[in-house]
Amino acid sequence: MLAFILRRLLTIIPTLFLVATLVFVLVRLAPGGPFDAEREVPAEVKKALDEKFHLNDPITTQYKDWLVQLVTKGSLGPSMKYSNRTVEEIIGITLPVSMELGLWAMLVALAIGVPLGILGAVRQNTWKDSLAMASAMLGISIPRFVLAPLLVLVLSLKLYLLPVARWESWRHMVLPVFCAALPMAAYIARLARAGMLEVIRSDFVRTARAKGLSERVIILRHALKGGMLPVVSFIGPGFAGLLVGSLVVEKIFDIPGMGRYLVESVLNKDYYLTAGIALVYGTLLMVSNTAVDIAYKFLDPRVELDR
Amino acid sequence: MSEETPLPAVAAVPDPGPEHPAPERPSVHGEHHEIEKGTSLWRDAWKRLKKNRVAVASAIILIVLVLVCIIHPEVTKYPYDQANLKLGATSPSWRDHWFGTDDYGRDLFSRVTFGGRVSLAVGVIATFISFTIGVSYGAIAGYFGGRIDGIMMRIVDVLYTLPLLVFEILLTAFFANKDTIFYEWFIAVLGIFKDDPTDPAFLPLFKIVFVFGALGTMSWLTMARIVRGQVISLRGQLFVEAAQSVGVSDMRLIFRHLIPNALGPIIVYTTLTIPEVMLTEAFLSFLGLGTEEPLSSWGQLVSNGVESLDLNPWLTIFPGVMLAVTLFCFNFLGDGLRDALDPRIRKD
Amino acid sequence: MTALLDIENLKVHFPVRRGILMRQVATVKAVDGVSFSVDKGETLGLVGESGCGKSTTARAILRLIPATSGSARLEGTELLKLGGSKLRQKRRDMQMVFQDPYASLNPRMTVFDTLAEPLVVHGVARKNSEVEDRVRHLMLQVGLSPGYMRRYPHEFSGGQRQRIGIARAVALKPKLVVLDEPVSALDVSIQAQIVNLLMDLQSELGLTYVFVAHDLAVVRHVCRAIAVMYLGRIVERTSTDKLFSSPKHPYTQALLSAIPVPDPEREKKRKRLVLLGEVPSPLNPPPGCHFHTRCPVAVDKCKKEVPNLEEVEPGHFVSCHVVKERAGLAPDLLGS
Amino acid sequence: MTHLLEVKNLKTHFFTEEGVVKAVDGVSYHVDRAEVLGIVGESGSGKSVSSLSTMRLIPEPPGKIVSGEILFSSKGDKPKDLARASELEMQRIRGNRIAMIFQDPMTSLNPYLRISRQLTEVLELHKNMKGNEARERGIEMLKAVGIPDPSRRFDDYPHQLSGGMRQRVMIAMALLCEPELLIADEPTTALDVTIQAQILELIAERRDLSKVGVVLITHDLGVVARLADRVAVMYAGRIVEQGPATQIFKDPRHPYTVGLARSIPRLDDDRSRRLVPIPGMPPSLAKVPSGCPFRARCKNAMQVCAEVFPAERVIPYSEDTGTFRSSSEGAAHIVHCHEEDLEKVQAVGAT
Repeated sequence: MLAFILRRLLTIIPTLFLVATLVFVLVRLAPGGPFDAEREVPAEVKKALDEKFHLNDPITTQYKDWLVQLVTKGSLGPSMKYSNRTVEEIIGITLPVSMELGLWAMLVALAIGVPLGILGAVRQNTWKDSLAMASAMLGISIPRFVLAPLLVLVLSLKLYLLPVARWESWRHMVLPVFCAALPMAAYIARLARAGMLEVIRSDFVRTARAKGLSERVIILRHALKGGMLPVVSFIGPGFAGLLVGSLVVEKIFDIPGMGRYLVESVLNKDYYLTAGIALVYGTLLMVSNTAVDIAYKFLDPRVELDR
Repeated sequence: MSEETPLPAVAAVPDPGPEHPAPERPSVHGEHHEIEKGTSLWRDAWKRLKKNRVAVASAIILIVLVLVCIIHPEVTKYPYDQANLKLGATSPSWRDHWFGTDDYGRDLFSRVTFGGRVSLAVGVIATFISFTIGVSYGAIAGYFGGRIDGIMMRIVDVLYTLPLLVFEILLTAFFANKDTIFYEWFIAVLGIFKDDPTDPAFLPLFKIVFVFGALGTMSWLTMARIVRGQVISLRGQLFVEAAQSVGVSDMRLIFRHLIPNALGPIIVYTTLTIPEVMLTEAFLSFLGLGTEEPLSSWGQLVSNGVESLDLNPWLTIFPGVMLAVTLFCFNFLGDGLRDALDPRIRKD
Repeated sequence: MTALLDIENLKVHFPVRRGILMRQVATVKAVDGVSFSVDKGETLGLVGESGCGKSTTARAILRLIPATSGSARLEGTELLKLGGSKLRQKRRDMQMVFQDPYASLNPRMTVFDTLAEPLVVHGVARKNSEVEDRVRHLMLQVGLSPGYMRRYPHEFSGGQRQRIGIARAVALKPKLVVLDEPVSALDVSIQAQIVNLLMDLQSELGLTYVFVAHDLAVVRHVCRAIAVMYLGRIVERTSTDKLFSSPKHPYTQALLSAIPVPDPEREKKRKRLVLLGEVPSPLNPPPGCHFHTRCPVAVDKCKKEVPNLEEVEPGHFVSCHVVKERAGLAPDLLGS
Repeated sequence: MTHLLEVKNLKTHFFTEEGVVKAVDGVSYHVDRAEVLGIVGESGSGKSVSSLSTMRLIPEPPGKIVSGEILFSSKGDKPKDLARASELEMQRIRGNRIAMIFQDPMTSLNPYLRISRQLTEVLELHKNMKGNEARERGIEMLKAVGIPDPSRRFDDYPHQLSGGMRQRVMIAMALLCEPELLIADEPTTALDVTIQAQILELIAERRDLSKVGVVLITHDLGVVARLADRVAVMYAGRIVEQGPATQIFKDPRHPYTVGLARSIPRLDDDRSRRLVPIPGMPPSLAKVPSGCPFRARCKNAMQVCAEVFPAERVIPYSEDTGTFRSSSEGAAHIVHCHEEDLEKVQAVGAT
């Protein structure tokens, strides 16, 4: 197990390096710079700014400096738009907000999706199953940026039940978390149902019935573990999906999370901020994928991690 | 269940059996034999699909939607970009503007059908690109196997762990503009059709084309994995070994044996890629990275509509619902195809 | 009479690779030095339990998997060294019938396509009418109505599919046909139909068979000579009559005694040699004689030295250290 | 005398889109204590469905026990009709009074749970045993079925064991609560012959030592001959012949039984003899013909065969066919065939 984690770390590091390089190259190859945007900046000011951020150095030097700073000091460089703030400061403030939104959304998605999927499988081909799966399909097909405004329109603007935007109390959290969670819950419900159906039809569940176990014990003890494997392996890519969710949800609900800064920094050509946020996303994704692999091992004893 | 499960899979096999028990060996110079037509698996699948009412309804809705999006912008008296500032935003009415108008007095119905063209075009073109890359990549890796397969799949694994969306955002934000080589290519191609390809009016078009490409080149990973898995499992199957033992050449093996059998999952996944890609485009447009004015796309229309959600909710509702309905239909159709092409999991 | 097929010291080893670098960590010796020969028009049975390497041997002879070393000659032509187009041409002379009649037919091809393929590939029949005539004839030959030629495999029962598989194998009038458990996936009442068909075709077309099976009763019926395999090696090889009347190797004896006879009275009288334990993993076979871990008569020598396949009586080859000292050991295995 | 299990006129049908599949269509048999009843049949004959019906493990829908009685008398109590028992009552009987072994030991054990868990849960459920007590009993049972080093194997996962070992674990699991009836559905089909011999030996030992009644379902006449005291032959959802094993093998009265015996090669027959196959193939259970389902393959078929399924006919006991294990009442030789002329029946297939 330990060996596996170590080996995974060994592949994560080069991959992260790859991500960092790719991001840096993409950002820097793009024409235009951070300071030739909308309004005209006086030439000398621009020159000073370019100087300050070493934009006139050869690109290889900039890349090298950035990497060295990153590895030695854990520094992601300065932000160009929000002067006087470093990228790690901005991430330090915004990441917890995004994480809070993301984790809650993940929990809500699991809490809705898993029971719905199990219900669908256990009551297969009944109206309960059809209803659960039709709503899951709906959940998958309605984009968050359509769902969110509609919910805001009804719940906030018409019924005045919940606040329209911002991130202050739990009441502010309800709509964004729900909007971020719903498509994922729908996806999880379908996976959970398919996984459970596969297991419920397997020979070993029939064996469990032949032992005289009650339906409840069969589902909970014998079927659940195997049936949830597809859901577990989805959680890794699911984080990537939540990333999309947070970008949209943060924009609509005006939440000061990291996703919004990614979009803004890209539009502003805030090189270091973009690269930093992309790197953080990459790390999160890879760590969650590794965690999922380990969880898989705990659920399915047949899986050999060191293959 | 044991091998004698009397469920439909078994019962469905038409049994030419007991009524005409074959003699152990009929004489070679026997009676005249009427040749009857068999039912191929494709025909079986088609029959199953036709029975699936939701899938058929989805297909019909999609066809109608596509036709409307193709025809309406050509015949309407309110072109999608024709502003009427005096009119301003009006709510939907049966008489004139079915979906109402936006702040500039532009007809929303026209903007939605035109946006539908963009969305559907993205879906189809980007899916085609991802299909081409994914199928050939996966088939090569799966067919040659060994070290080539190892390296190719390791690359896919690494790409999977990257936040591809971030790269999509970066690509479209940084490269969909006038100063890149892509724009030069675009102008070169456009020059064939238009006299003045450098007209800035074509810039939004370029951005959309760029999004097609970017989305296509980003969404082939799963297709590659599916095709590889199919090819590998087919290669291990007895009928392929049987063909080899007969002396069938590699080419014939690929085209007569492997591809026809791998087609089912490929079709299903292609159908499911279309809504996925459309969703991503809509999402990019929503963030302000995709389609630009005066072109419209559903994502961008929603994005604009949200700004005046409390005053003119229809500006959000109509494009949003259109998008949702389209995605819904594609997803159901894909599901129906999966069930029809893979009778084993039909009961799911 | 000369042998049509001559196998000498055939070995098929699979490397076991592990880790990121796919380093070879072990070798599975699936087939480890197998020799036998089959005369023209004869049938040799290759028997053993799952994992003994009998199917691997068959596939290696037909070049469906690569052999590691050894030689396999068909009418004097070395099959293991043929390459590319020469090999494809040679496939005309050697064909295979597979165990699973469900998986061995391409589900997207009609019976006609399946049967026409060998003819077309080898240019035996070119004109459409010619191909159709041949297919028609083939179907009649294996007891299928040609009226079914446009049907797909899923429209047939297991026995009928196996007939299609057999028709494909004999389409090119091969010299050698390897039958890999051709009846074990079929229902008992259908097995006899297929066995009879195979025997009829053999005499009509002068075919030579290698019959791979685990069911000794069927093998006894079909084969003139039998080779018994255990963990990649042949432990006993002789004529069918001798093998059943006086089996010499303790494994053969145990195998025979394990097979039930459909006669309750005889079953009660039979002497049982129930082996302990199970077949060891081919990944890590025991040293010396592979069978010594389960052998009731093993001595110290068996754990160290690999016994050779020696001729203990004319035409009776046994690979056992003990057998020579135990002449005449043949318990009443059949209860007769 | 009451039988341990008596199935009377059982019908189990499956209601599918393609029509009604009559998997079991009026089957009657019984088993006594310390007796092995072999049910022989080809795939699609309904033999597995009949045993799953006894356990009430038919997936419902599409399956349903349409009619009939399944009388089970536990510990000599008054017979209870399992076909009408509640699910709760069945749960108390399954794994406790009646246990079942399945064909494929590779898939019949839960791959996600340790063997210890899968064994002890039976004891917890039916015997109220806990912790160490259940553990010790489980290990004891593993030892009893011949698993070497049972205390170490106890906490393994199924995939760490070979096929034969897994089938032993399955048997141990079935025997934990000392059931009175054991249903073994093709217990050795997936195993090699030398392992099959071990497993059959084990089942015979259990019959003799714990007096368990066994229903052994198989397609292999040899397995039946080795183990069964009585035999029932199934064809297309019906039992066509049943009786003492010696009788069935020595003096078969149904053309199907005769044909089956002739069509299989044996280790002890004349090996130059040509096998005599039964022509044609079994009917699909979705469209079993009227009357006798075997008539399409039967040389003796008469007009009446197409009209009614033959009623049972008892073959009189004859001195020279040897001794019966059970009481003579339980060992009657019954056949369902319109053709009473013995010579004609036995001439089937003899070309």
